[in-house]
Amino acid sequence: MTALLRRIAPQLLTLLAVLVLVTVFFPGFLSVGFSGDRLVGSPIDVLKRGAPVALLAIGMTLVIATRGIDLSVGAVMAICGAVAAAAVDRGWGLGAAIPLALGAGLLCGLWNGFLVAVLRIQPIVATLILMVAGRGIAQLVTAGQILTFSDEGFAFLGSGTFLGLPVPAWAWILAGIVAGLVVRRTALGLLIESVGVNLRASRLAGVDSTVLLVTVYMISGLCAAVAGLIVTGDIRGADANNAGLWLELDAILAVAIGGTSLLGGRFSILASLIGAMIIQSINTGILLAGFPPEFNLVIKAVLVLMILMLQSPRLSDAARGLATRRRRTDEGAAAPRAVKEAPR
Amino acid sequence: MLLEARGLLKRFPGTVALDGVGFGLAAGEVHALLGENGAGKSTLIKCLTGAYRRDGGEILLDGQPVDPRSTFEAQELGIGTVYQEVNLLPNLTVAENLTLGRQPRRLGLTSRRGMRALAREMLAGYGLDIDVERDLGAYSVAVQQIVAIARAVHLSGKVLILDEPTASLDAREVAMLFEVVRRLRDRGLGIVFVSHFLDQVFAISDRITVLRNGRHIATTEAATLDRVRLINLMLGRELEQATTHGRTAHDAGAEVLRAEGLGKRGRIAPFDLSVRAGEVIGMAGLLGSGRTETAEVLFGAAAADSGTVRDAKGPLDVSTPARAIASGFGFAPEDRKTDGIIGDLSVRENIALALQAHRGWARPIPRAEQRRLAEDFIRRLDIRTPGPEKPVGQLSGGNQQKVILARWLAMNPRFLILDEPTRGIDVGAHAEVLRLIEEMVAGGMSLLVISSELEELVAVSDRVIVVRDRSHVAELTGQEITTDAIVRAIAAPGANLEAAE
Amino acid sequence: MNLRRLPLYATIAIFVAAYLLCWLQFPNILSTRVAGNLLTDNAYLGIAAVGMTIVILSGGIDLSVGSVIAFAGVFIAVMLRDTGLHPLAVFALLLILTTAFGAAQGALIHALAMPAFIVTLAGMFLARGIAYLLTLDSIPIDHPFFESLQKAYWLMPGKGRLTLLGVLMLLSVLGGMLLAHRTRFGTNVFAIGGGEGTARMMGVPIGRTTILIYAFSGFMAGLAGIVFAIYTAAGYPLATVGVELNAIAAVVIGGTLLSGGSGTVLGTLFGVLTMGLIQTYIVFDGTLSSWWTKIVIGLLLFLFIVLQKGLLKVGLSRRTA
Amino acid sequence: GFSQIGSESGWRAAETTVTNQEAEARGIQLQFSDAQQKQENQIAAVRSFIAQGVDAILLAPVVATGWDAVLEEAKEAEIPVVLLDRMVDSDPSLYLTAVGSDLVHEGEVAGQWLVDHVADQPCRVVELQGTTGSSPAIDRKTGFENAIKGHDNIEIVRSQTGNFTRAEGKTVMESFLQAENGGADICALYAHNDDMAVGAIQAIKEAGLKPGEDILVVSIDAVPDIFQAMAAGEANATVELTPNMAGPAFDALKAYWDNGTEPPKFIQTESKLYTQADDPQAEYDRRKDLGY
Ligand SMILES: Nc1ncnc2c1ncn2[C@@H]1O[C@H](COP(=O)(O)OP(=O)(O)OP(=O)(O)O)[C@@H](O)[C@H]1O
Ligand SMILES: Nc1ncnc2c1ncn2[C@@H]1O[C@H](COP(=O)(O)OP(=O)(O)OP(=O)(O)O)[C@@H](O)[C@H]1O
Ligand SMILES: [Mg+2]
Ligand SMILES: [Mg+2]
Repeated sequence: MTALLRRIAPQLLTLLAVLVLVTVFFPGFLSVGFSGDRLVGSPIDVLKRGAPVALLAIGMTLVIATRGIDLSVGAVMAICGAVAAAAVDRGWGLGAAIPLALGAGLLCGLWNGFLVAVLRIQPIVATLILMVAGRGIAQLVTAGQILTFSDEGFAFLGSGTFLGLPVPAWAWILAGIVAGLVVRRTALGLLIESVGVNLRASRLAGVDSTVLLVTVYMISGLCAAVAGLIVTGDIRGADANNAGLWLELDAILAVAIGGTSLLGGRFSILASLIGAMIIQSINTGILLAGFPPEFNLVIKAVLVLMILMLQSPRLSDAARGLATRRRRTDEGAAAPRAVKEAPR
Repeated sequence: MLLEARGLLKRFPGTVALDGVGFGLAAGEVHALLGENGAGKSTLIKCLTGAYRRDGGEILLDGQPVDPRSTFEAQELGIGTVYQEVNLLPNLTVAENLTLGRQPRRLGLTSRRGMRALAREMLAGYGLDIDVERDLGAYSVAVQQIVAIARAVHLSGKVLILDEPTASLDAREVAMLFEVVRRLRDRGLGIVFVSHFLDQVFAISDRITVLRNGRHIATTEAATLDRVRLINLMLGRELEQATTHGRTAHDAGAEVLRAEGLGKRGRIAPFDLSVRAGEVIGMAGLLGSGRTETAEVLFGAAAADSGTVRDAKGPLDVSTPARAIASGFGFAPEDRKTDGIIGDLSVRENIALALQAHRGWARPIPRAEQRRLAEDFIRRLDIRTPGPEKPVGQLSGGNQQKVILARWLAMNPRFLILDEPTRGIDVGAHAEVLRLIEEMVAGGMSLLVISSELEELVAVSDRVIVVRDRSHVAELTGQEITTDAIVRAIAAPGANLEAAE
Repeated sequence: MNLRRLPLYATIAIFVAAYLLCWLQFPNILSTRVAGNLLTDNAYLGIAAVGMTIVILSGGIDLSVGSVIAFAGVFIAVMLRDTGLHPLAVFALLLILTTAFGAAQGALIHALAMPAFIVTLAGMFLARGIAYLLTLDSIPIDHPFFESLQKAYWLMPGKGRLTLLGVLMLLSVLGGMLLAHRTRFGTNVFAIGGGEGTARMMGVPIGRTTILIYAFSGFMAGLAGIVFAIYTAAGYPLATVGVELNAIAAVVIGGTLLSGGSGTVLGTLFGVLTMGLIQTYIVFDGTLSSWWTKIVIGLLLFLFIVLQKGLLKVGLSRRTA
Repeated sequence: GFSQIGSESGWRAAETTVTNQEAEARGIQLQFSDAQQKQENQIAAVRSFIAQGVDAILLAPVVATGWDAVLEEAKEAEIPVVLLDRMVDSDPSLYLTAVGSDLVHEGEVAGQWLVDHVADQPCRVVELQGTTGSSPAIDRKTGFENAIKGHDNIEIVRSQTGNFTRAEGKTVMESFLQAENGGADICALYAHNDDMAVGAIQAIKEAGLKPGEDILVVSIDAVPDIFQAMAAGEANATVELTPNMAGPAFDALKAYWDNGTEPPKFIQTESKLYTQADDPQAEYDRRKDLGY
């Protein structure tokens, strides 16, 4: 437990700092109230709006832990949203739409996994293929239009409320818990990390890396499918062009802010989820603060850079070194330089 | 003193790797640095050469305080180093590796021809005639080791440091290396030599410094020291029994496995192999002769394109490592850094990995169970680690080797392949590994042991297979197994060609 | 001949084969006109991809190039509009800026041990954000010097135009080849790509090299920005979105390993031309709807990579056999 | 040859459909190229149209600048170019004609509607901008501001980009509502396109307010979905941007080929205002199959 806390402490502190910062610019930010039987307020908005990135970050964490990357998740969101909307549009009902969409997500994941694990194409390029083609497939499904529907059940997925909380918030929290349990209560987490650190050695130790990699990309596809359902339900229409556009970058950013190395290995889904909330707090904060939109990107870039710098292992090493140096000099001893091993 | 260290201090989280170590290297001497696995030899070297920042102490070169902050600066100071794990780049050509940072240039551009000439010149004297324009990765560990040495020699204006340079060399190459080292010593260089092969230590060194647990224990003239005392100094205790030759004769058990016509085109010619219960098969051959290939084909690491493997019950599937493991195989590979350890994972996880992979992801080994397993092996194999949660990449080389052995012992396979199991292991652990091998065999496990140390092979094997030119050429059994016989079999007609190559 | 050139040969072979296939379908495609267009239209991409190749060879990645190109265009346009500076002076200023920008990214990557992907992702936001701050509009550039640059070409037989921009790209590739394969810096780049820890132990100055690598990429992105500005005679903050991904794809199609340490700059040229060929083919075909365009691009990308893998495998097994 | 920008919005898809229909009706063979929102692709496409020797080029330019060189090449090859829906900064002699609407004018029509509708009531307006830096976003903003200039009772209090998408329209509207006292302080919403307005309408509804009454909604494009919203009383007005730019273009080309008539340099399409009074349901039915 304490180990877990220590692991996510930097992320929690960063989240706190971002929240404080936003509150400075928009004082009402932290207020949460009831409107009827549901909670409203910016923090709730963050929980809800952060859902797509948070969901993607779950799958992305696992993919990155295997030393991969999945650029296709945004396009997969669009495909799955389009499939679900098309199914509902044809009157097949939600009972068919959801399994179809999830199936489409799994299929996309299977394709990515096949390219990476069997054909051994480098993950960035392998998933770039679906990133490009996927949006085309989504448009093929919607015939280039925004496929609007009026199924209340589907809309509920995107904008409904359950026990006071928005459904999307429930979705990512539950998905996070399920994924966390599956990964840590089984040996999946260990095997994923082992493959991510040293694929060759893992294979030689009998780890079936092919199945594992395919699984991981399929999980990522599944997460993207759920995210796709949510954004589609939210606007009551499948927007093949824009659903999930560039969200893969936010998801990767969330994982990085969550402290999982892009070189694979040790990962923490919880930390990635906090990372997603940090990003969403920034996004929502920018919207609320009322700057002109041309400032959005610069603000985001500067904040992200600052966050990453603060979390950088080197910087904390140096800070610690500085502290020890001061102590040493206080003791009157010669000041040795800061320890810098920086294993990369 | 040419190079001197005073009161060196280096801490890692949970360990004090160097605790006020002093070390002095004179010009024109070969100074052996000895100690158990994890004693701090490599750390001392890395601190001396700027690869690690030290936490305290000072370094003097020619009496002047120096403070190399990077290996680059150390090189500029005239210190050339071969680190323990071969530190060369497989993706560069041999010539590029050799000349990196000092490429000859013409008109501001590096000159291919100049590089080639310089590389050839650097390699002259090692009896290695290889194509310097090929990627280094295409060559075996041994060749890479020699290239690393040649590079370090070239860089060392004053000091040459060799951290276990002979771990994967065979006798002929060792002799050649020593030739070079003596020449350099006579030129007035100071040479630091780390090795676990005591014979080599006595053969080459003038003085010996012993480290234990990060502390300086003793520095003496090599001539005044005998083997037993040296071991006592290193271990801080008596080694119970130095293993002597001669394996107690076994009753040959029933045949448990049989490979027929197994081979892979371009890698290893088809071979037959019959394995009996509780038998140790040794495998000898020159570097690059195809021993590792044999093992890889047997284990499915490189899928065979001909032949079958079967046991009493029928054919076995060994087309991938996972399937081979399911068939009761195990394989501790030669290159532990790239093929063995999962660096960032803990000792516990590394030990449990094969077992876990075999059980499948859905049936996790409970954490407590894993811990027990790990602690058990840490005790039994005397793995020096602060605890089972330490990332294995931070252990010393020999201890990493033990962790990999533990991984396979935990599996309790019926047929275990050990490729150079004692590479980089200290005397104490060496004896320990040999004892373990005895124990495993007594428990009914069959072993295939690949080793460049012929004495070791003689000591443990019931049968020795000699490999030459990518095919199995001879088999020695029982009384035939002597170092001489093996050497003769290896050097049979045609082998000279191979050696000259 | 050399094993490490195999991916390069595979790339070239596939490009040639593909070109011939296209020719069978559309004989027009083998005109110097199309060839000239291929060079001109992809000049900015090719130049950026040369910088990207160096970065990828070192095992890094630079996501900021697309934004830097856009920034460059906007910067040039604004400077030419608002100051009396000669375009050449503006170019020099711009190259200094983008090189410094790249160097700063490299410094962050090295000093803070942060992954390049993330640092340059932030750089991507930042560069475009600054472009927005400079202007929201697209600003035309109507400097006479610009026009002469744009119109500088050599008419090849068959009415194809070998433009200054195309030549500039070819020169960049040449420069990149020399830099990567014939300098100490280049070998250091390969060394870092092969293993940073090992390279450090071998005495490669990691910090300096890393900073130089990203500075070079920044410089090339700036140069690509100049070319793009000449090409379109305008600065537009929304331009060249996603070009970094095209550049990465081109580098990889060109046979360079994303994990670093292996590849060629010449291969990147063919990667770029292959991407351009795909684009040209689709336009020539002219029956594809928006979505089929995307799907076909994806499929062709897939086809190229798989073919290349296949060729490599065949080549390798022939070698070992 | 027809070089289309892409298919980034429903409107764009409709334009493509209508162009194809118009071409088919006239027996014209259309080479279609989709530029995926990238000018560089468009330039390449126009170049290869020239290389292929098409009879005429329809170009929907993604951005106004940077066309001189290719247009000159087209001119040299004696291929007439007709610009669709957006203008370019080049010399008018380089193209035959341009068919399009006046983006600034659209904004003005929308603004004027609001001015007329609220009369002298004070009105705090929130604005959903298009993609930052795109010309519709800039011009429609300018036009709207022109229209409300001099009417001090109307004030734009918040303005953010919704990137022309429904999802971001909704997200941004949510934060507007959040920031403006739960929406109680907002009198009207002006969206640069209908898609964002549709998203925003959902946000308003979810916040418990009535779009069209509590918050007036005016937007631009006249896509089918906004008529549905108008029919339900949830949107108030939209300004039409017709997707049929190709019809006039083909007519102009035909006239040019038949008897050399030089068309005017700019053929402006009508920016018609639709309100709830214009039988939105009928408009919806009329448009829904156009491929929006
Ligand atoms: N990077 C590191 N991080 C943490 N601990 C380390 C690191 N490198 C070495 N150690 C620890 O320092 C101690 C000394 O290790 P070192 O590698 O110097 O041993 P050695 O004498 O070279 O052993 P061997 O003979 O096995 O090579 C060991 O306990 C090891 O676990
Ligand atoms: N002296 C050499 N010259 C050229 N190539 C060599 C040489 N030594 C080894 N190789 C190459 O290295 C590769 C690895 O050989 P392999 O590992 O099978 O040998 P081995 O018998 O297991 O020897 P060891 O395990 O002692 O290195 C082979 O492909 C071989 O071509
Ligand atoms: Mg060591
Ligand atoms: Mg071997």
